[in-house]
Amino acid sequence: MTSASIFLQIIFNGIMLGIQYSLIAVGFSLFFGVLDVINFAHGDIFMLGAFVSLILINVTGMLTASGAVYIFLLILVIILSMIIVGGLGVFFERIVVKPVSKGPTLMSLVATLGLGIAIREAVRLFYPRGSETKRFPELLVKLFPGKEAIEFKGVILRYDNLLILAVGVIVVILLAIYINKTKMGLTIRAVAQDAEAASMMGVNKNLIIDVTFFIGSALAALAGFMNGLYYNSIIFDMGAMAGIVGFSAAVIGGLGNIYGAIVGGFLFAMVESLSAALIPKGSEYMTVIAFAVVILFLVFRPSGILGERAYERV
Amino acid sequence: MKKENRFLDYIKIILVEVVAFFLFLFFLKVESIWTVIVAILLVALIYFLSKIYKEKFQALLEPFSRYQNFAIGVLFILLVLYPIISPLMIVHSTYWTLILIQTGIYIMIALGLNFQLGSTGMMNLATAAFYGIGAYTAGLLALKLGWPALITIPLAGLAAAFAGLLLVIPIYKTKGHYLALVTLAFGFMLVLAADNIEVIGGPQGLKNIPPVNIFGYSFLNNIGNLHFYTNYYYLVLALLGITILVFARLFNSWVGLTSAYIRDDELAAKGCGINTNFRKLIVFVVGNFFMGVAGALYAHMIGFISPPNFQFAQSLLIVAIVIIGGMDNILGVIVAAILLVVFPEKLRVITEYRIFLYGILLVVTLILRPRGILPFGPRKYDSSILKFARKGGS
Amino acid sequence: MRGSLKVVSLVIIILLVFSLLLVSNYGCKPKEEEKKVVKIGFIGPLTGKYSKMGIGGLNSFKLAVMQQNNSGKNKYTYEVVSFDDECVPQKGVEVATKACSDPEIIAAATHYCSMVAISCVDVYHKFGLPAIVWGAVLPDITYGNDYIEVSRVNGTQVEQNEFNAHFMVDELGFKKFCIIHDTTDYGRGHLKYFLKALEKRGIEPLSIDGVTIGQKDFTTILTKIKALKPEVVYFGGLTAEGSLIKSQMDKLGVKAQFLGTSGIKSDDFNTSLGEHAEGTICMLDGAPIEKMPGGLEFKKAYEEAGFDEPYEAYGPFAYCAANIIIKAIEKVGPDRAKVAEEINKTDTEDIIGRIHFNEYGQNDVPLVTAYVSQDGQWVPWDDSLYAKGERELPGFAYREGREWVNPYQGP
Amino acid sequence: MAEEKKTIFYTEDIEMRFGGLYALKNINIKIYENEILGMIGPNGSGKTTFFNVITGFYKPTKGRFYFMGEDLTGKEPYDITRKGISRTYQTSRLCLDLTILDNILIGTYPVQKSGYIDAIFNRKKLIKEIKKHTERAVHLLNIFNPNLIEKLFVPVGSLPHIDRRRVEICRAMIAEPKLILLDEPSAGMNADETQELMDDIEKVRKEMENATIMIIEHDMKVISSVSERVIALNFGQVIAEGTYEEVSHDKEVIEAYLGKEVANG
Repeated sequence: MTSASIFLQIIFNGIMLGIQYSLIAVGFSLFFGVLDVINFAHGDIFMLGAFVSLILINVTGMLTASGAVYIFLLILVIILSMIIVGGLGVFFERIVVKPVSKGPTLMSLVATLGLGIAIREAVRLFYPRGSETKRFPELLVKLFPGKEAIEFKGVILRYDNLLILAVGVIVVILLAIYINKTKMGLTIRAVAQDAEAASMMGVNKNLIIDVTFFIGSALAALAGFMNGLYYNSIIFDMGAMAGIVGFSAAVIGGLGNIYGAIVGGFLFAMVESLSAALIPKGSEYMTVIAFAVVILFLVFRPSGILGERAYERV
Repeated sequence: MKKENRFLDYIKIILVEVVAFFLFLFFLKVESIWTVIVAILLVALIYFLSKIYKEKFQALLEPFSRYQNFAIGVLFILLVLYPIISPLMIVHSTYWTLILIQTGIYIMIALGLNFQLGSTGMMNLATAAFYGIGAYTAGLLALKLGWPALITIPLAGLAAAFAGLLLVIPIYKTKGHYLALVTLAFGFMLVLAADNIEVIGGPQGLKNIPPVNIFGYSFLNNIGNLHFYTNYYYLVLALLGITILVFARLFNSWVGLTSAYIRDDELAAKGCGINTNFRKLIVFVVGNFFMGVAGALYAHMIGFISPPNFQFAQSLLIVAIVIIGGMDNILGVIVAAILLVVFPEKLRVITEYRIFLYGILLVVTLILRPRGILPFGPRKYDSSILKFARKGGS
Repeated sequence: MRGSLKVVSLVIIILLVFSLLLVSNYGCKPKEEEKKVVKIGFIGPLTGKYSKMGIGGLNSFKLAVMQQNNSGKNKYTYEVVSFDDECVPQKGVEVATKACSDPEIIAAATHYCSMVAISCVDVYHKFGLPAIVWGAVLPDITYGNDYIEVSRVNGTQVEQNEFNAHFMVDELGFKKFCIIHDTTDYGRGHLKYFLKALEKRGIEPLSIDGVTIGQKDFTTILTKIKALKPEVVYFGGLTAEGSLIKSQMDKLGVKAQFLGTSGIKSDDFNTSLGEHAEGTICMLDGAPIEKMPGGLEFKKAYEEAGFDEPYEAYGPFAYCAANIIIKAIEKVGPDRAKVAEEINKTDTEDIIGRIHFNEYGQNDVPLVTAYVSQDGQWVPWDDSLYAKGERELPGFAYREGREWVNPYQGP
Repeated sequence: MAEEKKTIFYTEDIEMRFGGLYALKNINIKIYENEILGMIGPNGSGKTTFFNVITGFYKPTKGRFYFMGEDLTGKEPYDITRKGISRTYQTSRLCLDLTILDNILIGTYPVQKSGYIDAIFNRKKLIKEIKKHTERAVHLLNIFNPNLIEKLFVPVGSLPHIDRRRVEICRAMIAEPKLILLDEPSAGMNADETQELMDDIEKVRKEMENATIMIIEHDMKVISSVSERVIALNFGQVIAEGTYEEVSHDKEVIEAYLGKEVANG
């Protein structure tokens, strides 16, 4: 295994992480756009995504199925979990996020942190044996009977990972299309750009907010599902760090900017895995280094990569 | 108000405070989840009564605003008496003394943050880190150089303050959520650094930090039959008193006004001739100083510190204290600190659900009172200004 | 004037409520018969990530106390007071202080997490409360001080890693190690002592990597390790990270034997990994309780007692700690100082084998057992199909460059 | 006649570009000592942008401007304010949660003497200073609306629009600047309020004889009543300058306001 192939492998791993980070970061960016809140509970929504899909897997009993039925159930589980968690996202937005978002910005920050803690603990307490690490079945392996991965020059590209990646990319593209082409998407952007102007144009802000939270949470749920497939183990507090990382990614990209969030997600992941690989003792420091990069970004590009540095209206 | 009411007012003040004090002691005494529930009901009851009998309630509170110093004095006396009274009533008195000391330390940190976040609107998610810098500085100076606490404590403050200067560029270039993230990242980095630098003990942290020792009097001595934590109780009480005085004075001065303007409308502040960035930097440094002092106190008292003591979760607790208490309101911060530090100790009875309820509590408080329990009131500067203004000038 | 009167009356009402509460509070205290009640404490992580270990320990501790109380031949009735240290040092100090500040608590079994234990030893010393550590393995807890109050039933990382290296190198003949450790005190401790043990045998590890608690992705490290082609990947850390590392090893095709410490010997490791756990080796101090006199009874009793959670790796140690404490109190009566001395003299047999406290209060009977994961169970090496040769360790197959067929048959 | 007057402020080809489009294009104007200069122009003609440039909020893409002979181009807003230029804003920028007193006192920042140390250790000095400025604030409020004096400790948020404007004007006046810039004070006010406001501006004049006042308006009535000299702006360029009479009859100005047809017919 040459150093080159190690490098490639690491890049690939970085991409695998990046797609998950991005999907979380998009949520942060969307919410900030429409409601000017940093929803710190978002990381735990991501965790809910993983657990809900695990429940669905057991309920549908898809593990025993096979063939077309299996694939159908798989897709069903993904979509259902996205819908359910998306709904939950809207629910939390209605009862917590929106109400507090009217207060000072930082209030909402703490309120959502509290919400996150509540969700996390609820799972730990009320999910059977909630404090344990949960096994997440390797659903995709079944789709590729026989060989599990393609390997060239020692680089392992597992089919299931490739599939995860593919799904992620497709979803991101769909999102981009939705935001740019559909009426609702455009309104969301309008609100994100300038809430007052949009509301003057007679936009039903509440509807927009609901839709946004639904999309954001659904994406987080998907990320959670991917995370489960990728690591085959999920735990109630997996959302805490994911939330912080997603937030960082969103900020790097420029809050309120969806593409920025995606770029930020990949960037963060790349920095992490590269520093872990290239720097001695890097694995201990990788998060630190990633955060250092974040700081540098904020200092030299304060409004993020793609954040438009608008003139403040005096 | 007429003069002859004065004594009635004094009596009112004393009565209310003494009753509250003993209620609090009962609250600490009773090892049962019911205390929490009763306490909550009680607060709710008082709240509604204050709504129903508005003017009567006002009549009750009015003296407090008029004879503020007297009220504070009485409260201070009660707090001084606490360590002597509590052992007579409470089994775990030492434990509760420790908890109160820690509450005091948290209040000190929270006031530092309140100056940054509440007064000036600068989010700082690295409070625990600066608190840690203070603790480590004190610990190292005491262990490696054998310096006494009288020196290490202020030095710890300065160390934390100047560590804040590392963030000078971010502070100049970023604001709002971006600054929040910078500080958050900074906090993470410091904790991991501490974890990996063997010179300062790495994950083992620092052990056997000598206790505070003033002019040969070791704080490990028991005062009569009172436990040695009593020493620290009084030390923290004193320093906390100073801290509160300092911040109260800053609030009622140009500093407080300038900060408030930067918080509410930075552009307008610039338009009024304020060099906002420089002001913010100073505020940041001053706030961190008190966090550092608090850290030093903790280090000397417990005698053992390690990176886990200073993690993000701690910073969150501090932020929660400031925001739930009500921005830019010292009293609010104190109330919130008691709410978020002492209450959870009570909730230990239901260990499993404690953290869950903590989360719910945060959310509910902020939904019911989005501006915190006690939002800041008008800036009075000084009674003389108040009188002058009441006279309508000239 | 009237206003104040109203308020006064209100206040009085409130006071009544509280005093009532107090009365009720004392009223509900169980009325004891002539036998004197002695309180003994248990401290461990009852909430949070490691709550399973803590609760497992607490249950075992309670079980011992129950048995002693029911045995009927004791002078005192024992009452367990449990405290939650959340595996957070600061909380640990608080609850330790709480336990100490209750004069009725004579002794306690304390702490699963090394970081918490090390930060609390001073407290026990200051207050003179005899504390027997039942789970934390950091050597300094006992060896780092000469406090008479602090002692420990379970072994330390020193013995554990010495045996670990001995078992892997001298008995199974592995030579090429890659080491991963978490960056906490616990992980670094394991690193330190395992390195020492390897050094003794003239072995230099191929690589050493630190990982942080809560880290999820280890593919990068493992990719590097894979290139080094080790025979064994040693992980000094706890289940949460350990299980992730193992599953990612398999995914990346790192063909090496996975070796853990006591940190991963939890049922959690097996349940969360399923067939991927198969063939993993870990260590635990003490003898396998099935082998010990009374061990099986303990197991049976534990099941009968109807606890929902398993007793986990360190349950038996908590059980022993309770027995030691109670024995001491029975002998010298409920007096902290005397009890502390008595505990220090301990030299007895219990379900984990012989227990003898040296001058540091450390159980110096170097009894460590190797376990291997077999069909989702941790099986003592000697009883395992692997030792019998009916199954082959992945490490052996890989060493000879063969593919390894997972013999997992499910629990 | 204007020639005899002393110029305290002038600009050299100020240009302000946002991306592609010009908000201001080679503006060359003079402000003479203690005159009341009016600046008119339809919405989006660049009036406010001009203020933002000369108060340092925007950095001009080209050109320079001088105050009392000193080049202030590229200076930060707070520096410029300290030089003695203070302003009000089109959408009033007061801190609504803060009291009236606070919102006026902040205007004294450039002349405040006591800092942290005095605030903590030397209260006497501080209080004396605060008292001095408070007296001044009360004096100013007295001029505009005496009823506000009882409300010194009331949050500004509870005040009607015109009173907020007044507080803002007080804030701009209290530091006794040499040049006061009023950015569309009549914005969002009804007829009578506008009337009151014109009187207020007269009061400002009386209160500070030796101060220079520049006022932006698109409401001609206000301009006509208060200003001695008028500059008309359109599409970021000066299209007319002179007395109100001259400017208001200028063809381009009428076009700009009422559109070509009217101007021709």
